[in-house]
Amino acid sequence: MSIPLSWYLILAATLFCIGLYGVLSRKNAIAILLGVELMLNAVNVNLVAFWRYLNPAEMAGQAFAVIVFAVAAAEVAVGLALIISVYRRQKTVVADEIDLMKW
Amino acid sequence: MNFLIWLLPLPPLLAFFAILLLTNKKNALSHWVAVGAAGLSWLGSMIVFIKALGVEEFGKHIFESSINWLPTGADWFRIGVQVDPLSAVVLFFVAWTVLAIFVYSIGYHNFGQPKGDHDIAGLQPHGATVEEHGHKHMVPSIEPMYARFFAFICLFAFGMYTLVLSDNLLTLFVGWEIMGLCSYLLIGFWYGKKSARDAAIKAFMTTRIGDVFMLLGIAFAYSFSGSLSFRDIFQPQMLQGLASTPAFFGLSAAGVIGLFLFIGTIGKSAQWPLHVWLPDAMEGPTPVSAMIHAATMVSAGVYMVIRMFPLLSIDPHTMTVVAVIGSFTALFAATIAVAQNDIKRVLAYSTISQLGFMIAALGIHAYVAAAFHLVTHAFFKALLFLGSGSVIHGMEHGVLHTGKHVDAQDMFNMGGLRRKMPITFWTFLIGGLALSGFPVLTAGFWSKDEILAEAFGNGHLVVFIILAAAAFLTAFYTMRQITLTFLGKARTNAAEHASETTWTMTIPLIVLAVFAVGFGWVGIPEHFPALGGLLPNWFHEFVGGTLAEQPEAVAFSWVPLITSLVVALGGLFVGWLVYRKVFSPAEDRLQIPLLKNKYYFDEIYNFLFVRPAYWVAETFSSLFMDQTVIDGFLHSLARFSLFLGNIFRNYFDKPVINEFFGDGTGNVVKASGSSLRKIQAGRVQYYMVISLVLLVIFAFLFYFLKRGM
Amino acid sequence: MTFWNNPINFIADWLTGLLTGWHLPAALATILVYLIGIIVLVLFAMVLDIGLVWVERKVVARFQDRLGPNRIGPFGLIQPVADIIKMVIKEDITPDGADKVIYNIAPVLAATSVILLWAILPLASTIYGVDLNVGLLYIVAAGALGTLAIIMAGWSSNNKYALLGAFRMVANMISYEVPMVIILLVPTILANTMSIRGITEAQSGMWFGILSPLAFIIFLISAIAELGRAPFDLSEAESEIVAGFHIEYTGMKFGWFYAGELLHAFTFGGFMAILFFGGYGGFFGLEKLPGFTWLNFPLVQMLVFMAKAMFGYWVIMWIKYSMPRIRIDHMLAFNWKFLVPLALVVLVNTAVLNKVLAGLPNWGYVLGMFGSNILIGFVTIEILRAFGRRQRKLEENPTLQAQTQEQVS
Amino acid sequence: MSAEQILFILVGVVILGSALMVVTTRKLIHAALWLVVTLFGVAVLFTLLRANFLAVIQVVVYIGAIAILFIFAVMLTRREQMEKGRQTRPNWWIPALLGALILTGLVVLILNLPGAERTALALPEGLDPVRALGSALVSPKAYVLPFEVASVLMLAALVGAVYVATVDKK
Repeated sequence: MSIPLSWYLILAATLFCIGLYGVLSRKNAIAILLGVELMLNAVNVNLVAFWRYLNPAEMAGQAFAVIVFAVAAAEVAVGLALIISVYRRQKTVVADEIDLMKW
Repeated sequence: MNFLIWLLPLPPLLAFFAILLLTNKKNALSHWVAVGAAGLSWLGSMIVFIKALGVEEFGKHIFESSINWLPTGADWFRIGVQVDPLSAVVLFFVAWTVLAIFVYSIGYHNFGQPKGDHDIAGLQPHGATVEEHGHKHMVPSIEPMYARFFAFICLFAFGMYTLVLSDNLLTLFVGWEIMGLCSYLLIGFWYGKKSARDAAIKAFMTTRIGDVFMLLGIAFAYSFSGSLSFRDIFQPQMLQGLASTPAFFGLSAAGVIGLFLFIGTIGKSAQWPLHVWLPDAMEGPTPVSAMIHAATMVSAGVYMVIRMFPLLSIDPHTMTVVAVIGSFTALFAATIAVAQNDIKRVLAYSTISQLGFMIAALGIHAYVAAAFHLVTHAFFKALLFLGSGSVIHGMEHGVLHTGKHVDAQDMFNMGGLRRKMPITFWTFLIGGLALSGFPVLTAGFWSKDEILAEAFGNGHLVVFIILAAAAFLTAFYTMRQITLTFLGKARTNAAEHASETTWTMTIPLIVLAVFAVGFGWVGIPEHFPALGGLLPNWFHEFVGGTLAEQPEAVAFSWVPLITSLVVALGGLFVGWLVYRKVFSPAEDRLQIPLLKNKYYFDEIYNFLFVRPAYWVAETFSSLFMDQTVIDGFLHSLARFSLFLGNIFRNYFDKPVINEFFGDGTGNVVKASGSSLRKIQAGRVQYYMVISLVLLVIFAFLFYFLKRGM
Repeated sequence: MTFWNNPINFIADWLTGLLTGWHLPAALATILVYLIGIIVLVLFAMVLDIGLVWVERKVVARFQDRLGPNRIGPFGLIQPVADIIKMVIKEDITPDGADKVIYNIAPVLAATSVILLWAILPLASTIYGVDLNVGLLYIVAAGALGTLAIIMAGWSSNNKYALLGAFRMVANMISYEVPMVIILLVPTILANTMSIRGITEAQSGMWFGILSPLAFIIFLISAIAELGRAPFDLSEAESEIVAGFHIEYTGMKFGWFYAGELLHAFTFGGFMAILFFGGYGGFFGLEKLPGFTWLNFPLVQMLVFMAKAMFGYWVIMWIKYSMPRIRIDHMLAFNWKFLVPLALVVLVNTAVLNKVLAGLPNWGYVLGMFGSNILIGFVTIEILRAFGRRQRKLEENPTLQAQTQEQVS
Repeated sequence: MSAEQILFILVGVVILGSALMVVTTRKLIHAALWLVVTLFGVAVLFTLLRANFLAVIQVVVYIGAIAILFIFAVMLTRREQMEKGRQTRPNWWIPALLGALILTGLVVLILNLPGAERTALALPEGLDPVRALGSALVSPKAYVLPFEVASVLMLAALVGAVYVATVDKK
């Protein structure tokens, strides 16, 4: 085990920022969700890395990673259902065109 | 073993919930659940009882187990179960009678019959029209709330088992109150009838008086002794301590507690002066709930007094009160019973009278005799009630058949039923003979004889004479009932067309009849001429073992024996002699208004308590207190508020709040909203970018601010 | 440690010794030996696969009252080789408009997802790839890769039938993954571990298939659905969508799908043997008696395991060739409305009884588990019967049907 | 550089490369498949961190369910086989700049973090991570409450997703 903790953290940070870029720049709502998944994965990498490097006897990091899994699955299910529902009504999945709540 | 005891009350409770929540649409399933639950409890009770028989000196080695239940500061309030000889025999008769009632109810509520033509929930079934062989005729119809009835009696059985198995006053009281609730529900089962509603409320209110005192007694007991467990209270030091602690009115703590608990029993077991609810309770589904009240629930009151005997017997004043109330009730109720025409009311008053016997027996320290009479009475009174239900049911069949309405419960409408309903007749006869104490054969003779013997042998002559008179009257009205109902010729068409009831009703009768005869043989006194010593006096040894000191059997004497022979046989003979030729109420010379109207107790209570309560409520509380004093105060308060409100409204609210704050805020929001609306573009990512930019700016700001500091 | 007791480690040690003897660094030697091991394992699986082609064709022929391959070689044993040669030399077509990269990766991924399973398949107590502490979940994970392969194949073919077939297949696999995961927890509870070897060892006294026959049946059904074999083969229903997701594949690319499916079926036969019938062991304690210690030898164990796995494979074939295909809505309804609830009941039952019966002697534990399963099965069948009776009544009686629908609406 | 570091760098390159493909590739299906590669890489990272259970769960949940869902959703929400036109918003450089800024900030923070250079601790003797995680998730002294809340969330999401995505039959 000779990998320093910072490597994991930097990898996670980079992954997070790539995901962020995806969320902010893609037009397609599904692609935005893809970006969100990347960000959540970055979080998970951090959680597990901290578990391993700081306190492997306490399962906090892994337990929270499991909960992040659950939240991610729920988020994707509801998000995609919403997108499909919107697509049926508006015939579009471009986030900018879904502006029902506009003034 | 102890685990099994814990489980005993459970099946009926589970059945109650199962029926109420799951199966109440399915009649057959409901009664199977109920009977199955009763059967399970019965089986468990029999196992416990037989195990108990096998234990040497069971009174010293009882089954008991308890758990921590309620934290009370540093200590725990423990609840638990126990089976000692007394509760074992009570458990025995409770299990049998409960099972019998459950099976009987199936037939009584006309299971298997068609739905009624006009039946509605809350009223008695009125019968259904059936076409058979081309012509229509009426048959009894099934009870509309069939499943509900079984649910209620299941809860009732749960209450009874809980009460019997409790090892402390609190859970005993819980079972007691559950039964109170159930009796309310069952008396008012046909809530469509006004009389049933009133009877239910009356029963509930009357027993409530007793229950409040009982709760007071329990609270006293707890505050004086720090425990409610029977075992703790009956410790010799504890009893001595209670007896020597003065309370008030010159009574000792033991006396006060005992008296209060005894008032609870007066309510529950319908003793004078709280006896008025029991006859009215006959409004319930005829024999079954009546039987529950009369044979089972009222026994609970006596059971409680017997259970608390060690505490009661410490104080002589309490014992005197107990003896007086008991013997007075015994005679008093017997005289009323003589003049009643309703078949069930006779039995109701007879129950009150017999309970008086038990209470009186207890009052003269005849512990075993009271318990013995409790058990035998439960069997033969259950038998009588179920028999009367069977009679009524047969009569109703006749009424439906003839189509002419007559009161199916009035004995003067019956007569000659012995040929129509032979099983019912023979079992009813056995029950009746047991009730009047027919010598040697029946259980009632042995138990009643023991009470009389104890009264005479211990020198309570007054009690002895009163009870002997009551016993005479008992035999008399029993024979009157049998003669009017079964003997002679039919007095109405309905009686002529009565028919025997179904097997679900007759089988319980037969089973109970066996006990009504046989159960007396376990308690034959040892020195009884000829028969004594053939069988050991098992009951005395067994139940007597409950007490710390085994009570001595009373010495044999001819006087009470002859007395009881004379009163029983004499009463029966006189009853037959008088009523074999009476055909209508007018010919009955005992229809004295005083007796007929139950000594005007209902009217007296109405005048003394009910009317004043109404008067106070209407005149004092409503008119004076509410409408004059309180309303007046409120009105003036309101006027003052109105005045203040006007001032605030005109000089503060309108100018300051409305114009300045209200409209001003609105205008500002409107203005800023119309200028900010352009930001809300409806584009998610746009919002995100804005918030992120702000986040980055603030993050850098804070970071550098922190470094700078 | 002799060769007979631990053949794999014996050879591995020997090879490592040889390589380090050639002055290779120890780490590199270890990696090389591992690599060789992996290649040998994969080769073993693939050669077995060739044999399975023959078995499958012979068995289906017998089911259909035919002889099956019998020309090439004794009993037609060389037939699979001929098949392979035919496939390799056929034209390799990539359709127009196909997404080429994905199109080519898909068959490889499909075969890989199966071969990955072999990594954790213990052939004998000392012959296995790895002993993962999450072995059971690994099975599901490898299955997930298979799903991915199918949807990739279906999408990249640029063909409606292929896409439809892929959709059906994926719906099928994802749905039946749920009861499978639930029911995999039953052996986990019984063995108190998720490791495949641990589960095998835990069955040395008593098979889990006897402790929980219902779990086995549910596993069998969901495994068949996971394989996409009949009666769950609507993803390649010839009469509707020609051949499903592999409609456009030709030559050896199709061969990968085909080989993958056969090996998958056999592998699941193996997992059935491991999870419910003791795997390479499970002799009910017989191997501890004197005179029977030869049962512990790895090669014997391997034979036993192969025989059990082959039997499981045969059961899957048996079902495949004697059942009609199920309509997709029925299939999904069967899963969600019947299999998942039943699996949950069985799981809860096992978990509760496992604690409740823990104090009992061994026979009581077995009887309780088995009895409760039989009871649940009986109740299930009764419920199904009542339901079926009501359905039939409704169908026979149109007016009643109309009434019920009115009530519903 | 040890073998493990080399492995980490390889995996990291794969993860970041495929992640970049996820956010830049034009075909959405390809983006979803690149996401699978990223997720697989993260699973490998988990194994490197000795979190076997999470690695397998990552494959089961993310690849087996979430990625498949994405592919389904992509297929269900379009009318042509291939996407036309640009897939990024016109002002794509603003998010890129923001991302770069945040990344820089984070990297600076991480490098200044005390103990950032520490290496992994040895796993405690006799610790079975799967068993420990299992009991941590259901132990009232640990995480049973968040775990249950997460399961309720899942249920709500399940029902909600079905409700939202169902076609009205009327």
